[in-house]
Amino acid sequence: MISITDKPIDSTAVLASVSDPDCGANVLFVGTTRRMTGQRETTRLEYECYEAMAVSKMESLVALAHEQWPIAKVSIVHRVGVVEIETASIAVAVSSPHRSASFEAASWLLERLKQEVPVWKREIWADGQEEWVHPETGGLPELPERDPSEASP
Amino acid sequence: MISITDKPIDSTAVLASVSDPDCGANVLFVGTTRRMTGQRETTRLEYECYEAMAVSKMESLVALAHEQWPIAKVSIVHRVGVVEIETASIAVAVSSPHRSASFEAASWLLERLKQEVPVWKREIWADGQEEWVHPETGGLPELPERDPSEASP
Amino acid sequence: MIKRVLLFASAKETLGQDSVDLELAADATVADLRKQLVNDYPVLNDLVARSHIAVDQQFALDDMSLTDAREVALIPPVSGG
Amino acid sequence: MIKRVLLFASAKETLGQDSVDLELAADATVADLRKQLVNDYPVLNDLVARSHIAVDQQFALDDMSLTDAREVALIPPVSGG
Repeated sequence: MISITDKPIDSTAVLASVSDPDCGANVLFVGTTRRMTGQRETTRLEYECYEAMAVSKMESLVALAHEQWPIAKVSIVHRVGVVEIETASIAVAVSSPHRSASFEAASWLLERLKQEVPVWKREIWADGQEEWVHPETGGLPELPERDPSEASP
Repeated sequence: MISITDKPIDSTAVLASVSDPDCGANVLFVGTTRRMTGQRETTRLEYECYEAMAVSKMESLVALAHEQWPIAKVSIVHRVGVVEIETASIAVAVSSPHRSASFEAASWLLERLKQEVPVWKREIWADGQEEWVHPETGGLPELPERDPSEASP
Repeated sequence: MIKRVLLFASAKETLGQDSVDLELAADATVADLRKQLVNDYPVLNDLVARSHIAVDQQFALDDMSLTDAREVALIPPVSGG
Repeated sequence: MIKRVLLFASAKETLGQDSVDLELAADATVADLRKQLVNDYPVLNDLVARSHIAVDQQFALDDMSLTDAREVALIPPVSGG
């Protein structure tokens, strides 16, 4: 299950979607809107994405994860639109026969997803400011295609 | 939430129990009964525990995790009794402001839990054999108390 | 040729539109598109320098030709998750 | 003194009971308890060698005195999770 949704994420369904009789390990990551960043308070986030490319990129990352770890099933659901505090913006689930593969693959997927899947968040601060978040990268980041670890899936 | 139960584990409730407005990262691990171990098929598992000590040990591990990572809430639920294939025997949930702490703490908790929390499984194989699982340790394992990383919580 | 460039996030907000059409030479590359985009919309100068260009939903190198490109997008630094 | 030792998993199954009472000297240690347990129940010999002894729900070193121990348990290698 790889999808973008503007509805609340059903993380129970995301976890259930990777269930497999030959897997003993199921890891679910749920990313939620955090209230405080240092001393600054967030009111809500608003996400937007380039849906076709986001889905395609997530599929590529899942294929790369399968090449690197003996995992069985992977699901990724990203929400768009308004995401209130303590509410899920993303759920990633991975199942595998043994637990280290699930933990490592889930952690890696989040890392890569945050670097190269075209999704953006707009931060609405409690102090009234609003801004699109475009992390500083020290100039143009290296293209993922130049990364030798990204073989064609 | 730290508990031993003989009822099905409600992993949704375990995840919800660590929810926190100041945490953006929620990691849930669910361990389920795996059908195949190599070419051998498992019919079901049966778990037993030394409940008072198991709970006490889990509380100690959670305290140690809090010392090592900036995590907010931790829940651990272990089931005892018969656990069928694809059914949860354990759920561990960790929340933290940022995701690396949750992933690392959850993975570490599972590792330590499997080494020193007094819970045992009996494997009922499809070929009719049944056995308590007491992993070979090459003699008496080092006592956890001798491990300098285990300070008093 | 005319190439439509899809805009997202702050680029979309800044221009108040979700795409722009650029007039490019028939053999234009990604680098030419970047130059034309900044030329036509100077307000995007800093953001374009920090952004990727995606061609048909893949990140594209600057020397890639756009002749056969069906869908082009400006991808500012992402912040999903 | 009489000390009750709680049994679990294969130890409980092998003896068909969930505890055994051992007669020990008043100053007996965990090591003495191990010896007495194997002496009284030779079938547990191999398992005891691979097991921990828990005293009041904490793993105990062999030289620990059992005089004040309230609850003693044989902890075979665990397999939870």
